[in-house]
Amino acid sequence: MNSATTENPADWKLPSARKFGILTLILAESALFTIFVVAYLFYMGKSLNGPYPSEVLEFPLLGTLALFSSSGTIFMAERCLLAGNKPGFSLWWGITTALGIYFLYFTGAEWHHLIFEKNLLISTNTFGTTFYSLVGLHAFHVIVGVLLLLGILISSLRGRLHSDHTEHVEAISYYWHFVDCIWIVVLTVVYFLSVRVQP
Amino acid sequence: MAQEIIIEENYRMPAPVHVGDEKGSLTRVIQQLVFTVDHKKLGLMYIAAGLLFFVIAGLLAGLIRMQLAFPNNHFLPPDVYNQSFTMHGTTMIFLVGMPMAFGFANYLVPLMIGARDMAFPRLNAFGFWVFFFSGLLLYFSYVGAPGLYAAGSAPDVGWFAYSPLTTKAFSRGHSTDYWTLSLLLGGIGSVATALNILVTVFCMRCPGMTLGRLPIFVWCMVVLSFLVILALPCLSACQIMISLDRYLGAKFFDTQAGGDAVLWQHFFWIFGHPEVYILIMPAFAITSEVIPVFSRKPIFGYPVMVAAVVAIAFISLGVWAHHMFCVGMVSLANAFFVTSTLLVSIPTGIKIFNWLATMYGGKLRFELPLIFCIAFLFQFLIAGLTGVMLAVAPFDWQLSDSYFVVAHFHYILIGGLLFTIFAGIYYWYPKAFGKLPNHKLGLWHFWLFAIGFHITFLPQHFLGFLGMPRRIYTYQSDRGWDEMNLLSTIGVAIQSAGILFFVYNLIYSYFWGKKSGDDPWDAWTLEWATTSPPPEYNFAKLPLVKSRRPLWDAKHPEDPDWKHE
Amino acid sequence: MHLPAERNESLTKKNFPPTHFAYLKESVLSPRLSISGFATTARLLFTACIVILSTLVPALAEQPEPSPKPDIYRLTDIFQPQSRPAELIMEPTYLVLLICFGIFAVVVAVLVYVLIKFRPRGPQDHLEEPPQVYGSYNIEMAWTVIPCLIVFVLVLVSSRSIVEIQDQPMPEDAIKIRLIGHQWWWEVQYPDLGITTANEIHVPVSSKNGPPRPTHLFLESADVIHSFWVPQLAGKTDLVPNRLNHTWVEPYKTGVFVGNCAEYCGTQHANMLLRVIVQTPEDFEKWAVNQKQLPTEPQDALAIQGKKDFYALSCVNCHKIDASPAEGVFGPDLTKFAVRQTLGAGVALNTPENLHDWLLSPDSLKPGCYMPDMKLSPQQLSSLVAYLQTLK
Amino acid sequence: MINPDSEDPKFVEIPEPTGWPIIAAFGLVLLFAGLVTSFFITFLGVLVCLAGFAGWFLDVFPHPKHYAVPLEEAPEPHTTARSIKYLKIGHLGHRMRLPVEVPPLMAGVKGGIVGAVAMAILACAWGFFKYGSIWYPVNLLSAAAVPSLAEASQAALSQFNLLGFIVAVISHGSVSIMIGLLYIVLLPMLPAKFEWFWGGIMTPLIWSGFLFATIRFINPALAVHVDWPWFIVCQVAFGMVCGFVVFKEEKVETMQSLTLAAKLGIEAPEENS
Repeated sequence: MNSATTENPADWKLPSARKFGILTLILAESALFTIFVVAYLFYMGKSLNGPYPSEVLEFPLLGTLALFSSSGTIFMAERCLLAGNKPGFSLWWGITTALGIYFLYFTGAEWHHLIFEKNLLISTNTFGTTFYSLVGLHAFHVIVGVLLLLGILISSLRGRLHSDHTEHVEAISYYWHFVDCIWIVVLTVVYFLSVRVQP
Repeated sequence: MAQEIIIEENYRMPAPVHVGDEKGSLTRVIQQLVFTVDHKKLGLMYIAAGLLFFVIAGLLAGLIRMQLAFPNNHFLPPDVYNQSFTMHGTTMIFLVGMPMAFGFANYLVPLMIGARDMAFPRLNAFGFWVFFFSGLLLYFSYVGAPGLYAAGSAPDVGWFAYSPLTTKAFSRGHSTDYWTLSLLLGGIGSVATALNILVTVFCMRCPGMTLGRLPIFVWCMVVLSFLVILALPCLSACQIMISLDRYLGAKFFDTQAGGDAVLWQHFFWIFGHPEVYILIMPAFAITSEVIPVFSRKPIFGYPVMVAAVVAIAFISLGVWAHHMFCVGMVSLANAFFVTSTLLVSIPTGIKIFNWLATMYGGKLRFELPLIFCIAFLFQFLIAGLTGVMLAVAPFDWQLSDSYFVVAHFHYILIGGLLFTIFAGIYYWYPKAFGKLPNHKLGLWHFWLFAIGFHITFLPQHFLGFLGMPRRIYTYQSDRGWDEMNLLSTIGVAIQSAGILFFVYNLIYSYFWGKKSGDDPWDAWTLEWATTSPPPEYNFAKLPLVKSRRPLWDAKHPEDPDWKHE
Repeated sequence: MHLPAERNESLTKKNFPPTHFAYLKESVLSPRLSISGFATTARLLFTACIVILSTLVPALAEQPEPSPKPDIYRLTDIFQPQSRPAELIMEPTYLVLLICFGIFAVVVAVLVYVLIKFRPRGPQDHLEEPPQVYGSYNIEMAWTVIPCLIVFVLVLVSSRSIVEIQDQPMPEDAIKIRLIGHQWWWEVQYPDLGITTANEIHVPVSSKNGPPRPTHLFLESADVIHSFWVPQLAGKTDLVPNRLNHTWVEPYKTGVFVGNCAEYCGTQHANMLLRVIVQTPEDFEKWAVNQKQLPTEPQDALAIQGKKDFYALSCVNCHKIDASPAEGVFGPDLTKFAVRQTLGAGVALNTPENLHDWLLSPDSLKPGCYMPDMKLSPQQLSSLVAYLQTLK
Repeated sequence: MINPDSEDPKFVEIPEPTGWPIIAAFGLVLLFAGLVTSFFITFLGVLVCLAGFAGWFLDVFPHPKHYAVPLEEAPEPHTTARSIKYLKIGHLGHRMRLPVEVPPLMAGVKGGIVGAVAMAILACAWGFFKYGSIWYPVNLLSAAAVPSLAEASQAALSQFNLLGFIVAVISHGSVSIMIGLLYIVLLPMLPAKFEWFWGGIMTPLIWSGFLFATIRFINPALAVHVDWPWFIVCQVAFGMVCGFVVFKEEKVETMQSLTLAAKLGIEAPEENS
């Protein structure tokens, strides 16, 4: 390791604290989600009474589409920001925010349907318990994400976003991609697997 | 990190020059502590809060031991006893062990890696206050509803809170909610602080401080933070589930509605066992700094030591069910967890041997930190070996949930962790306050505490052999447990006397201690490169590091380390 | 069913030592020290410590004559197994103890050697730094490989032992018991024999030479998690709600073996005691036959009045007595109550005085237990005690 | 230690003290405390918490607030009065990991495997000649972990048992490789010229002694059925073969004149060697 003697401090490069921080946060959140996903899988098909997933769950096509496409739009927004195209950034970022809000609306509608028409409450059976807690936890993360997106959107529209905020924007986009990835897991476990398991 | 430097013409708050050296009225000091975002102040506040809670939990332990001193004792009613051991365990783990670790990490990690502060100083303050308030919330249960009678509604379900004892049916009122909510809150603070430590180490190192040159202390803190990041969210998930059960009638652990009681145990111990290694990490960290400096040799086998810590953390994520050998898992699962648990003993053994080898051939200086670390080696050895015994599932069927387990983990957490915390406090006391701790008082503290400790906990191994289960508030006089329980209680009194000496030493040395100078121990890591106590900005100029022992290089320009590493 | 005469009185609540000081003296000089095995050694050791500490007694009393073999084993010493599973546990136990003591001796010897050999010498000693050694591949390899070998052996042995104990096949003729944990008492059912009792498990003795006579227990819980632990007979197995666990015992000695609930289960976890009464096959048979019969009808007037009171009061809501209006399931089955040795899951001996106190105020004998204070009048108390005494 | 590139600043920027984090934390705790007291407190907590986070946000956006602290005198340069006691310069190099030669791991692995084969052949031969079955010793070995074999009869032990075979191969192989690894460390430390005696005979005898003492706990079946002379012959065969392979593979320099601690590498060799 004698190269140390010739090391130039000017060459000393370390990762960005914000990006590293958000990745660490994502790691922690993954651990949190893992437990809820495991709980869901564990109780899959073990409800003592109905309603069962296969009876009440419908594939959330529109919500899924909205969430997945928002990952693309946020990517476009980032590209615009790096290219210095501020109006383009605001536009794409705005679309992302709108898609996030639509997803929340969609989930809200789904829950309304389940609660008031299908009589599935969190206290109904273990399916209700694990379903609402897992999907709810994800929805909570979407809410936080949407708040962050809104914050950036407002700053951007007010012209307060500078080039040294690219790291903030990137960090938030990491988080948004993570929320998306979690949705893939939730989708697989809840809407693909559990509706196929007979009680 | 590319902010332009904004020097305001007239800044608002004149800064105190040295941390721990604030002048002015009490209100001003408090004001500065409340508003501070300085990692050193926050670190000291973490340690101070940890000591405060330590004393409270110690008093609870005293109550427990007084109740158990004699058979058929009526000193405490069963409810109060159950609340006492629940609060004792919860406090010691979440409000003493982890804050102490975070306190040391906060104070030392930026100094050791040559940084000016933590990566996110405000988040750091937030983390501390969330932890502190969560402790207050937990203790508010004593005075919260339904009132002061019957000791309020302090949690009484044990720190592990096995379901279904925590469901509404078996735990009425809000006592379990206090436990749940306070731990959920504390979890947020812990994750915030751990994240901060990780980011600081990976993104804020001074030039030349490569990962291969990090002090082992910092490595241990990195591993600790990773474990917190991975394990604490599992606990938070548990708390969310249990809160949903209790508030919204969810069925996670409702055994009447198809819920599974063992699932809670799995989830809890997935957090709970890494937690044990989170708690012992500071012990590894401090010992790995103290032993080399007071043996005057570099740590023996640095790469292996780092690899061992990482391996311990990695394996610790896969051993949780050794807490559950009795719940009736299939034999294959039992055998698997025996294997993974025994595997942990390999890197742990390597660490002990390497510490011994570090001392071998050195020139030992029996200062207070080294004395405490030697005691740590001895006690941690015992704790490790009793751990190996517990890992052998058939033996565990006899020993688990007996006093043998109590003795085992008190040897780890007191004989291991607490002794090194004392070593660390004595070692870095000059750093924080510029005064040397009093050696004579320290020796009194050491001997009283060590003797009291062994008198308290050694007999508990034998109580376990004699079939005394844990968490019983009383026992009948013909079970053969009488003498050893009495002895155990006597030991607590001796330990308390030791703690008095310790507290007195802290105060005495602060006011009347000998001035230490900047580098009293002739040490090698970067925290000693600045003044003691350090200025708010830590280093006027960020240092340039070329080896694992930067100060050795500075002190021995004729034979620096970097030529040989 | 006879009560073991020996030292029963010490179990009653009235036997608190008059003062702690006197108690200490009593315990130090107690003839109970004579029970052999590990317990004695440990107790002697610690008794000696107390003697030194308190300077109560000039010298430790000499070992008294060994008392006749007690048939109630309250010293739940895991190193004196009296049953096959407990003996099987001892195999890996002695191995791991041996290994651990070996490692302990070696490491402590090295530590002491290092502390002495490299201690500071003379005032000038600290002016020189020792040679700076960074590490050694050789020795580090050695102390990685050797623990690996040890771990490997331990894994093999524990795996064998786990399977041997846990997956023990159940013979056709084994006694089967359904043990149900309640807060804070044990319900014992013999499904094949049609017997229900509480807090006491009667099992036949087995022998090492003859055909084995194991008893298999199926563990369930009515509320929270409990754990079955009779140290001299078997290791712990939890009683988990919604789950059927299994363990077995095969005792080699007759007598009463004491155990505890070993998983924290709430307020009275401490007083959830369990007794396993190991009997000769003939005694066991006799007991089982008696358990299946209806209780004897009360003869004297007081007891007859007690029976009426029992049916009139709300006792019947929680307790069951065969062929009577008492059909409760929340409390222990009282059909053969008078045969049992203890009250309240072992909190006191089943004597008329203790029964009186228990009915008068369950909460003062076992604070927090679910048996309510029935606010009984003195007449009701004495009649109930008389009646319950007849349930044989 | 001195960073040559940094110029001499007069001020250092540090983050400004702020009350918002504690306010946010307090809001959070109120939010939770409300759940055990009154929902009014939760409501209050939400407000305080939002205020705290908003204030915090304004602290760091658009730029984190800093203030400048004047620098003080730099600390004394670090010196020490201690001199260094050097390792012997020249022979082994000074201040290095000891010993300088790194033993080749592969030699140990190879030695272990070859030794294992030799030992297995001998053991199976014993089984074949004495009981007419080469599976007999295999089953005996695996009885350490397989309870059905531990209680099996003579006849059953002579039968092929798949689980027993797997367990035996794994345990024999891994233990042999570990011993092989120990050999590459051990052999250089043994007295020169008689390595074959110390490594090939004495060491196997020593571990056979350990096994003799503990075998009834480790493997009761083996303890009952074992033929000790043959057992020891097998061990010695392993020791000789493994030691030979390790030696062939890498002629390791022995360190005859060094102390034991120096051979182990935990102490520096001081005098001429």
